[in-house]
Amino acid sequence: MNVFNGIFGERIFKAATLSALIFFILFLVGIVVSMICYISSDRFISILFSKEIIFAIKLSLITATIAVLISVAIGIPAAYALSQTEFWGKDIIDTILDLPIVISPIALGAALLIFFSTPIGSGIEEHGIKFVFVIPGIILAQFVVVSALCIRLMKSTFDAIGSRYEDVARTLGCNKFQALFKVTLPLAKNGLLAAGILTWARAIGEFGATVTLAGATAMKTETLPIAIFLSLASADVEKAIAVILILIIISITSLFAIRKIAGSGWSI
Amino acid sequence: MNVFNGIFGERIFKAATLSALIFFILFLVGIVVSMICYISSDRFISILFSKEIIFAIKLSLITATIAVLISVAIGIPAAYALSQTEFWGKDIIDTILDLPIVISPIALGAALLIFFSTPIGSGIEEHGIKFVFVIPGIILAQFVVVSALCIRLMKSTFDAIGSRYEDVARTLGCNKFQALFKVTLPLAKNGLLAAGILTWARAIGEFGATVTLAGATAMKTETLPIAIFLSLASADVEKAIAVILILIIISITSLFAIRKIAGSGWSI
Amino acid sequence: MIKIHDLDVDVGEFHLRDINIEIKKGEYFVILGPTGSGKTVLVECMAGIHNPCKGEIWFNDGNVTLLTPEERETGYVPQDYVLFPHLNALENIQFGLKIKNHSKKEIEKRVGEVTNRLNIKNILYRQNPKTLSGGEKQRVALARALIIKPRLLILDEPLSALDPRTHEELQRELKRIHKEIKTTTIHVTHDFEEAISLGDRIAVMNNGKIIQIGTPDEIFRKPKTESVAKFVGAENLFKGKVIYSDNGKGISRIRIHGMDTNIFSLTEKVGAVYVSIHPEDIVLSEAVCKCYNDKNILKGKIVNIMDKGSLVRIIVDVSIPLTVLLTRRAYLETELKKGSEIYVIFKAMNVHVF
Amino acid sequence: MIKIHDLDVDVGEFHLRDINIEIKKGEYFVILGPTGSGKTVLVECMAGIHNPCKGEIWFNDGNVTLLTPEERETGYVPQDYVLFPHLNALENIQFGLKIKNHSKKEIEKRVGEVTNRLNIKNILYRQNPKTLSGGEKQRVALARALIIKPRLLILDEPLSALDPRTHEELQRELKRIHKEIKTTTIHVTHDFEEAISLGDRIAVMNNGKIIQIGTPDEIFRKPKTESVAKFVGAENLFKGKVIYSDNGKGISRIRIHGMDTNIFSLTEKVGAVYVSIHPEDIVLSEAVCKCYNDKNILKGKIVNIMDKGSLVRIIVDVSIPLTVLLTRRAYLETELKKGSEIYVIFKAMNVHVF
Amino acid sequence: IENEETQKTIMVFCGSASKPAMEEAARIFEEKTDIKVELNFGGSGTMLSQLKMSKQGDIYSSGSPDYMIKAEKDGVVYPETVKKIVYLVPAICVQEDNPKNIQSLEDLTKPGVTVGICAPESCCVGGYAVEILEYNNMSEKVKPNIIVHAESCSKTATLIVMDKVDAIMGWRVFSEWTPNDTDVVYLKPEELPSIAYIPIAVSIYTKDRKSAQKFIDFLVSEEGQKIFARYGYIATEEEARKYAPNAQIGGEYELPDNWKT
Ligand SMILES: Nc1ncnc2c1ncn2[C@@H]1O[C@H](COP(=O)(O)OP(=O)(O)OP(=O)(O)O)[C@@H](O)[C@H]1O
Ligand SMILES: Nc1ncnc2c1ncn2[C@@H]1O[C@H](COP(=O)(O)OP(=O)(O)OP(=O)(O)O)[C@@H](O)[C@H]1O
Ligand SMILES: [Mg+2]
Ligand SMILES: [Mg+2]
Repeated sequence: MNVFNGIFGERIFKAATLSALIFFILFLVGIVVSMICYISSDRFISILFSKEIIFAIKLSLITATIAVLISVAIGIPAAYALSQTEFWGKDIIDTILDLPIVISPIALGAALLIFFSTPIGSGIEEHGIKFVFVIPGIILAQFVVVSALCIRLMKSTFDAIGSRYEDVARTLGCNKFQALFKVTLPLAKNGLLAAGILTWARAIGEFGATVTLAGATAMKTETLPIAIFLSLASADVEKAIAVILILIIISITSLFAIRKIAGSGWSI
Repeated sequence: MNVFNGIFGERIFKAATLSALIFFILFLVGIVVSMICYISSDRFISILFSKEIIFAIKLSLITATIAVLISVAIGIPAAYALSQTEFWGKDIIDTILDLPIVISPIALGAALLIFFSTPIGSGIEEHGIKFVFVIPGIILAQFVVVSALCIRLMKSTFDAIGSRYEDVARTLGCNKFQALFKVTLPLAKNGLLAAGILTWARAIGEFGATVTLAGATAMKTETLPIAIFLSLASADVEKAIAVILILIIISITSLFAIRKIAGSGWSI
Repeated sequence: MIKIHDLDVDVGEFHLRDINIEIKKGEYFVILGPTGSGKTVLVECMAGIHNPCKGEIWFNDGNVTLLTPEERETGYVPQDYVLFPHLNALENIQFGLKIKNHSKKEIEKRVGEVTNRLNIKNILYRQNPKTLSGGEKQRVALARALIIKPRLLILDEPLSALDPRTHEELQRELKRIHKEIKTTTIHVTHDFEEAISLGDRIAVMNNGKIIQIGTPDEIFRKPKTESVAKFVGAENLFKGKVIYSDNGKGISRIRIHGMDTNIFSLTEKVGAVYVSIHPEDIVLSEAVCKCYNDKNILKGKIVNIMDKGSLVRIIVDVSIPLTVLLTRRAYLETELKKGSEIYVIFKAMNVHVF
Repeated sequence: MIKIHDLDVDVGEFHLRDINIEIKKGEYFVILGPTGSGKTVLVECMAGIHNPCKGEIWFNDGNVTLLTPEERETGYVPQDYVLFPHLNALENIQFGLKIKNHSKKEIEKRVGEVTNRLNIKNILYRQNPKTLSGGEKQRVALARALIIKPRLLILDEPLSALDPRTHEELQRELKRIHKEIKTTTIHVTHDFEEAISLGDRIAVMNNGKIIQIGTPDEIFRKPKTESVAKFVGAENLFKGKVIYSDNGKGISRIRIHGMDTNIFSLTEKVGAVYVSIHPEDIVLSEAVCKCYNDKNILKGKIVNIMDKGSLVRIIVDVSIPLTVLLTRRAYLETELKKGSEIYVIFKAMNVHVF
Repeated sequence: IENEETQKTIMVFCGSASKPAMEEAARIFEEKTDIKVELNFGGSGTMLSQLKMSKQGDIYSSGSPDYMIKAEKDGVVYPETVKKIVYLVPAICVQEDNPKNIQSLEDLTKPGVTVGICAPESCCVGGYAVEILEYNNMSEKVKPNIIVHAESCSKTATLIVMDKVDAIMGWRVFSEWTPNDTDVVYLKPEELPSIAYIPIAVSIYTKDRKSAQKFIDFLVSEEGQKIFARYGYIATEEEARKYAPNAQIGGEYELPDNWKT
């Protein structure tokens, strides 16, 4: 007999898988703790309540939320089409969807800047909304970075639900729109929520594309990640770390809260 | 009767969802095209075949692949534990897993740098592997950025498979390890592959953490995203765009190829 | 009422071919076939869920082939019920009416009617339909379909996967409901008993084709082909050859393939045929009794006795194995044992030849 | 062989309570119960998939309560087969042997044996087990369990969801295999016929409890409680009260609840009781025949005739509705019609009182 | 819209080498005038790229002369508006209290000393570091000790703050930014081939050249110079000359081939 059999083997197995998880988590916690050790709490408090950082917190929360809402609004129909509709060139579109994930955000920001200096882009800027170096640019940059991820995640939710419920709903008199709103979306809400959470997390930490498209102007386009960058740019490591910790605390508590609320009330 | 009913309504629906998808795709394509218009093909070719860029391509492909392999190796047991094992504090661990997604990569890189200057970190550097400013640093940076995403994606694959197949395998004489290797992993291979692909895409585009932890030393730690940044930082916009296009071409063709191969031979 | 004309449907690797069906208004029409024969695909095609690649479907003189499901007004009760998991039982039932913006009063009235009829008042507020038992789920799905007053009611294996008690109850209920509301109904099943006791007419499917349509009696007493006979459970089924055909009297003698057993029948067929004798048409006797020339009397030995609850199945070897059915009561009175020698007797008119 | 002692199991909201079972070596033991009664949970607990929160399980004098599934050597054929979708049929069957590193020759030998026995040689190389038909899947799952020569074979509803033809074939096969290999077998079902014709003994479950264990005859003829009787399909089941008990002769008279119908039986019970008469124990007669005092003779009117294939079910209203079963043949010879007046006759010894 | 007409706004693309002083100067300028100054910080080259790609912005200020020369060549600034704000003197920066006891350029060649420079192709202070090493014929000896090229000059300064290297080739002013973490080791005057300055100019994409010019005028005024002096920058040429009497001021430096990739 082999040691991996039986209850003993089961314990080894559990220990092995759990320890991989715990090793990983400890590594993350270790990094955070080593940052906490770096700064004094006085300095932390004074940074936290500075006008600049309060502005950055608000701006981050607002822009990330708007970017996620837009991603979800465009992402739901797009993911639905990708999941439930058959059309020519689907695998090509599937691959194009990887573009924003593959291109690093700074490059993506640069591409957006260039796009807005083309005739089409400057047309949009002049007659529609201005994006370059202003707050809508932050939202656009976050949207571009996170939307593809959001679509991918929502696609797998729709894949899991399948078309059976809709088919039956239609025999009961629903048209496609009603079937989507009355059946598929309510059924998908947990998955969509999870996708939204992950997307929001990614958006709130977005830096590269934001800084390139919207610039790093204090008190104007300064989100928390840009505040981190600006602190590092003046070699103020302590402030940078304080802002990193603020970012962590704010987003982790928001995420935990969303999960808890969602977990209790929303489950199917 | 309402216009959304019947075959006409179905067409409107299809058009609406597809157009969201196509709008999004066209936007991405538009961005790429506006970049292509910016550079001449001669310059592109000469940049593509420069020693520096060939080095960067190789380094990017190798480091991203290694980072993904490590993520998968640690991620599989971690995701398995998260999906199939019940333990206290699971929701806390679940939230901690969002850390690397929330913190922007530059901040993550800074955090890693700080970590390696603590006693534990410098211990690892001196008696184990050196990470700071060398190639292993690139891999570590990419690993930290992508692994949480990888674990999340693999967790949902394991969630979907459930424990039923393993239970039956165990009545046939498998211990937990055999059940994992002979049953769950083969069943999960499509999902793991998809997770691997998305993770790889994210790793190859990783810039912020890499540049902070491993530096931007040409011909030493210069991956494609760093080459893009260095070009931008030397105000050579044309070269930057050329490298962005190279990054896009290389990763999109690799991803397309992986999907095709996987789609044909691997499907369950 | 419903006319299906030369329908071909492809789903994935599976094909329905040459489907022709006519169903009369108010008829209870059963589709019978083994697992995987395409019954569900066919009814889903009527409901508008699958699109045919050839052929037409007409409802009441209207061509519905190109209509979407919501325009067809069928009430579909799927095999797996497909209750909406985000709604409670009541909301599931109201679903179709709410979609059509019926007034609150109207909805309440109809819900009252249908829940009364189906006797499900007590489970209406159960939050998660997954916790309903199989029978309850089935009733809710049925109520959900009935409430929209469909032109055609489609029931896909509504009774399978229920324990026999619930099965029987619901079967009785279906009969009663159909009598009351008289909606044209299509009922899919793979159970003969269900088909016989419910169906006005039955269509037998196999491998994506309809192989026979007829009244229950036609199907079970006169299967047109071997596969129908085999499927509908013609137990004593043998290959044979007509060796003597006396057309005048209508009596012919059939030699069972590879044996020298002869069986009399009333067929006018010649050449190679199939023969089947229903087990309940065979009488067991301890002695040869007074016999007419249209009777088959064969001597044999009991090789097996199987207790099947209220019925006992006895296999008698008369060079060919014949299955005979007795009620348990009859069996207990006879003192039959394995190995007993016995005569089997059956009328020539009960020998089915095809 | 197997002893289950005071077992309590919790899975989610569901609880098994006070399970006590003893199974003899080589026995064919059936667990019978309605949907959701916990049959699957119980057998999975024996296989080691669920952990009990109280009580013990012994195999052959060894306490296995704390052993993992791989240490128990049970052959488990799950309700939904759970064939490994990444392996073909053959690889599925070899799975357990390959895990234990048996020699190639040994594996080949055993595969040969088991595939011969189950007659599945022709589908071994089918790549995707999902394309197998229900019956084929079932055989592959059975082969996969048999090949490891388990100490205990567990079959969870192996025959449900099969069409009746396949159902009958496989049932016969299970009986044959058990006769040949004599492995102790537990068979879960909700079908009485299956239970009777296969089981050496039957345990009836409901709501997570075992409510009766006994031979088929005991269960079906002498259900201990109303719920067993109802579940095992005691069709003519009535509430009544013993109004006259003649202990000397053992004959008592029971008045049916709310009626003035009296029924004679051999019970010694007094007070409120349940009465059940099996439909096949009732004789129909056009006239009152010579009768002894232990016979019940009631006059009634036929209110319904239901054709159930080879059987015909006749409901006779004798102030209470009595169900009577006839073979189709008997029925055709009697010319009974709805509305006919008729006598129903049954022996006092066939009136089951509890 | 009305607000936009009354409130003038200029956008400055600014290399982060001047960040602390520039922020204060902008604040004071805003108080004095009704012109709002938006400062966008980043690497000098990155800022130039952003200016070129977006075709927006009123003022460009790089961290050292070479990017301004490049900007003039690319025609994105008005050459006649180029002004020097302050001077930058290259120096070696070391960790607090100089644990490796580095006293001269020579000491950077010692085995075991780790050195960081800024990426020479893209970053101003990197180019100056290479020029100094080449000028003193030490580049081959120091090269093995250079373990990292940082991607921007602020990152280079951060290397010392986080104790990642023993010494960096940076600006003297780095030690003024983080006086508690960084010590400075001056180079000998004859070792310095050139000194740098922070230039500023009006971009051709400006939509309000007058306001832009006003801000530049403010920076080079006495008041502006005082602010920079407060942050440790060298405001006048004479003061800069103290560190390197013979050095060339600014000028383009062509990276030698052995440093190119
Ligand atoms: N959407 C689909 N795509 C591909 N194949 C399908 C699809 N739906 C059904 N099939 C296939 O069509 C065949 C017939 O399926 P169908 O569900 O109609 O059988 P059925 O007669 O209803 O059987 P059962 O009695 O098991 O319900 C099966 O082989 C099935 O695998
Ligand atoms: N893993 C589980 N977690 C929670 N509840 C469960 C689990 N497994 C089974 N149950 C619940 O336990 C109850 C009994 O289930 P079980 O599968 O044992 O019934 P069964 O008697 O096998 O029924 P069937 O005839 O339908 O197979 C059901 O209500 C079921 O929902
Ligand atoms: Mg079906
Ligand atoms: Mg079960």
